[in-house]
Amino acid sequence: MSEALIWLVAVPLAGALLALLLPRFAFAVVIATGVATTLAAGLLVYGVGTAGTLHYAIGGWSAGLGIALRADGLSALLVTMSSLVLVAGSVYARSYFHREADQARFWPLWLLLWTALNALLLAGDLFNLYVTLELLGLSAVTLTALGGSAEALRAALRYLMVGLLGSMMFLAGVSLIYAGYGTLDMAMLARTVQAGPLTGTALVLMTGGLLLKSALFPLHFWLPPAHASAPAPVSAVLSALVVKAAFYLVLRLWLDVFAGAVTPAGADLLGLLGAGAVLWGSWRALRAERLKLLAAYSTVAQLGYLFMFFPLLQALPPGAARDLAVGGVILLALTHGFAKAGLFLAIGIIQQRSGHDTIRELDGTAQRLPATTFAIALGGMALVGLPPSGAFLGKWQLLAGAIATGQWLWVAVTVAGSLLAAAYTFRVLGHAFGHQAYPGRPVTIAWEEWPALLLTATASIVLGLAGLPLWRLLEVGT
Amino acid sequence: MLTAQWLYALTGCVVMALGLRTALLHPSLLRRVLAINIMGSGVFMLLVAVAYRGPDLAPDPVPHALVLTGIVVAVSATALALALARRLARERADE
Amino acid sequence: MPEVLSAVLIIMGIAFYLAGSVGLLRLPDLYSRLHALTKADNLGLGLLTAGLALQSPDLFVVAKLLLIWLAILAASATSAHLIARHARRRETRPCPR
Amino acid sequence: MSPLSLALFDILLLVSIVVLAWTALTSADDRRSVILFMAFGLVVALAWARLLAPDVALAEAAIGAGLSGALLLAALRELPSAVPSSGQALRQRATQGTVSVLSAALAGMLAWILTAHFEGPARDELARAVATHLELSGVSNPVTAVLLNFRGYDTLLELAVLLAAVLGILALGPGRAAYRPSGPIFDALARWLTPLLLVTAGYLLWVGAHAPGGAFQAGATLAAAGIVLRLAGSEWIGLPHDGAVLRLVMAAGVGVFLAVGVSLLVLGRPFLGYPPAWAGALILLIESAATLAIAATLVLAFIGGRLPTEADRKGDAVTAPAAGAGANPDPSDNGEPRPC
Repeated sequence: MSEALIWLVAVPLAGALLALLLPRFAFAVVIATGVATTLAAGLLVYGVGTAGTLHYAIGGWSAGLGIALRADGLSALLVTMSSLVLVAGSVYARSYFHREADQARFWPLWLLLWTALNALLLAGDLFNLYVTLELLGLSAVTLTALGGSAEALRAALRYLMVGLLGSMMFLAGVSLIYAGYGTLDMAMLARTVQAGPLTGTALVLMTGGLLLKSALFPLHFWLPPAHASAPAPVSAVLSALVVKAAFYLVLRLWLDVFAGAVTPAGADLLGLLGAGAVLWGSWRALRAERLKLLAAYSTVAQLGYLFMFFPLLQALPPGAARDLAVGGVILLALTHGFAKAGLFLAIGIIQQRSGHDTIRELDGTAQRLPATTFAIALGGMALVGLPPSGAFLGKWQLLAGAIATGQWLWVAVTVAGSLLAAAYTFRVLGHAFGHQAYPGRPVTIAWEEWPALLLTATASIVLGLAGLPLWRLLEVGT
Repeated sequence: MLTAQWLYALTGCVVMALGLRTALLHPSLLRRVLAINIMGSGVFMLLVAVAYRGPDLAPDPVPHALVLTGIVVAVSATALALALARRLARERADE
Repeated sequence: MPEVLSAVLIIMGIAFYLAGSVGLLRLPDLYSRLHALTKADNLGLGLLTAGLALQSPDLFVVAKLLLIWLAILAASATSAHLIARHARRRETRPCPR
Repeated sequence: MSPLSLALFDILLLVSIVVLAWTALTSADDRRSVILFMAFGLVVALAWARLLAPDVALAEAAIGAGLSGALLLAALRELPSAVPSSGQALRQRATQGTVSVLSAALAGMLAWILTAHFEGPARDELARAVATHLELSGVSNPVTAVLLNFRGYDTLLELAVLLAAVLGILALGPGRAAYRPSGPIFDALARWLTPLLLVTAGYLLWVGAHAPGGAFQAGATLAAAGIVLRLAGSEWIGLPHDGAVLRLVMAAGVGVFLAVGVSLLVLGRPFLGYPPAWAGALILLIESAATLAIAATLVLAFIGGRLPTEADRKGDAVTAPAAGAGANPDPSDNGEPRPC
């Protein structure tokens, strides 16, 4: 069972090599990888659900000497989400890139990104995390640059520099930890960690690096240009998974590895920055002129909600209420992942069909591309947090936790953010449904439109209804 | 306490901070890339100093291996950054 | 006795390095700076090599030292040539005396 | 060496490191800055040797100072040097102050923590574990044991990082055109330096099992041979012309490593869990493939893209009129004889 962990890294990596060596069969390789990875992820979820946290010692060496992989409910769910999002993205990318040369460049890097995501989510070793962060960063940057425009190149370069700075800070923190504790294994560290200046500084350095990478306000400046100028399937994965991977690491470090060393003041700071992100990101999304930019700013805002959970988790005593809050943040992250990925794919379709993504000129889109417009509506519903989306449950927990601990500021920000999200969603839909006589017949292109539709439907319906079993899974490990 | 270990670790911190400062502030991209490399050298120096056990004892090999990995990752990132910048400069020249 | 000879050689080598560095900093134009640098360095390194060779435990080490010296000689001579040629192609004039 | 002279050496070395770092970072001229950076790398390599880290010293000299320096130098004349606009000066001064203070505070904080930390005993558990298990690792150089066996998974992913970078570089378009032939003297040097570098690379690869060296140092040395050839005016410097073969070489490092890992997994052992009797041979196999892949990757990084085609060269002629090593289109080069 625990061998599923290593297969989740080995299979996409092998896929990347095959796609590089046999460009003609690249898509077949990607689909095979997708099927295998999704099955392995399913096995992982089942294994974690029945047997609890899974470990895999690479090379058979004991933890500490060798590198361990580890999966609990949180990582199993995120791995499953990445697999599903990446499969949907792959199906869509097949029709997005028309030229064969573009496809040949795209697939190996796409699969390397896939490898990096799985390796990061399953890593149990701090230095290994640094390597996976770099693999993730470099492949994400290159995929962004495949957009090809000067704008995309500029955004990719800035993304790379920010990412490098972030990983260097992370590495500095890791070095400090090695100096202090003589180990890099996260489980061993969690058992021995003590609050103190060394641990505190290391945590600040690592968290700082990760916040840069997860684009938390006010460090978000690099995200909108990168996510708005990358090719659509890449934007989907960047927004849904790559920034979330950095958030996952912050969560892992704060809740798990360094739980004994975090302070309420630190958690409050993260919460405040998150609140700033919600307000600023939603406001900029409302003012955006292009759909992709709107989606990118909305990512900034949605990440803000995730960080607003930190002060609650810090204030809530261990027990049922705190477990519910943990479940809430993860459900929110999952919902946003599915919804935003679907949204970017849908925007990509609109952009390719009508040659632009200017919001003011969307009139008639609903008649022309009904399925895609529906996907945007479903995605928007999940971003606002209407029932039965997963975000509804997530935000509910956020509000419940904030009220229970008397932190009213988070309540106000959540309500304001949701209203703003409703405003920008309806602004888009208002234009899309705008009356304009459209002479042609509605188009439905199955392979292009289904992925977006399925992803947004998962976010807005399935996750909400499947909340309960997911909750149970999360009790493992966290 | 080993004085040498302490001296080298401190120098590592200084070099890292100098690199960080320039990486954040300098207007030239080339210099920022270079600064991140220097910052990396500072971090590596901290690691190698931590591994040092004095002139007569074998040092801890684990940080050495980590630094080797770090050096290769740094050169990969440097190469990619410079290639991106070069392509961007070409796009600008075409405009 | 070999120790003393070795020390003398090494000190002479260092003196040549010093002269080369002073030349690099003080001489007026690129050509004379190059001249000072390469001549002094090659000779300085040769003396250092000789001094270290006298101290080395076996011939294998001596051979390695010799190889290093030869490689650096070739590299520094070639790079001095390239730099000087580049400067001449860009028509950088030597300074008048 | 006596403790006093060693301490003097340390202080001299550390002062040069800080001064070189500072001047490389703050020099007004990018070119000077890159050259100072290379000097910085070499002095840092000395520091690694001083701290008994010869493996790192070799890698730093070859990769950190050598190849990174070569990459930066090659990029130098293609990148516009940014000039800050005067309108932002005031805001910049405020930012500069803040960032400088924060960086200094970080350095001070770290220094304080480390001073307190080094008072205590060193954390030796992991070093001891490595020493205890060294016999099972198949090699006797502990650094190679950590890199290729105990923490081999890191190295596998690191080779994937290298692959991602080179795929990115290749996707960005054509590389630089070949340099102008450099004349008989450099040719003569290249003619005997190249074989020497090839032999050295082979030696470093082989010796890595029991002494300082290994795939990364060997790969960097091999790449250096390619760069020397390229500087001598050769265009494709021995890399395979066939795209498929080239891709095979690039993928070889990760490929062989992964194939070994997965085969062991299929045979019922842990991923990358070499049987001790086979470990030495498997590590050598992996390192050989990795050497080739690393060298190819680094050389491609130096070329800066795929091999330029005829069409690219025409485009290049417009943007970069003279692409020779010595024919740098210097902005100050206006045809007038330059003063001394």
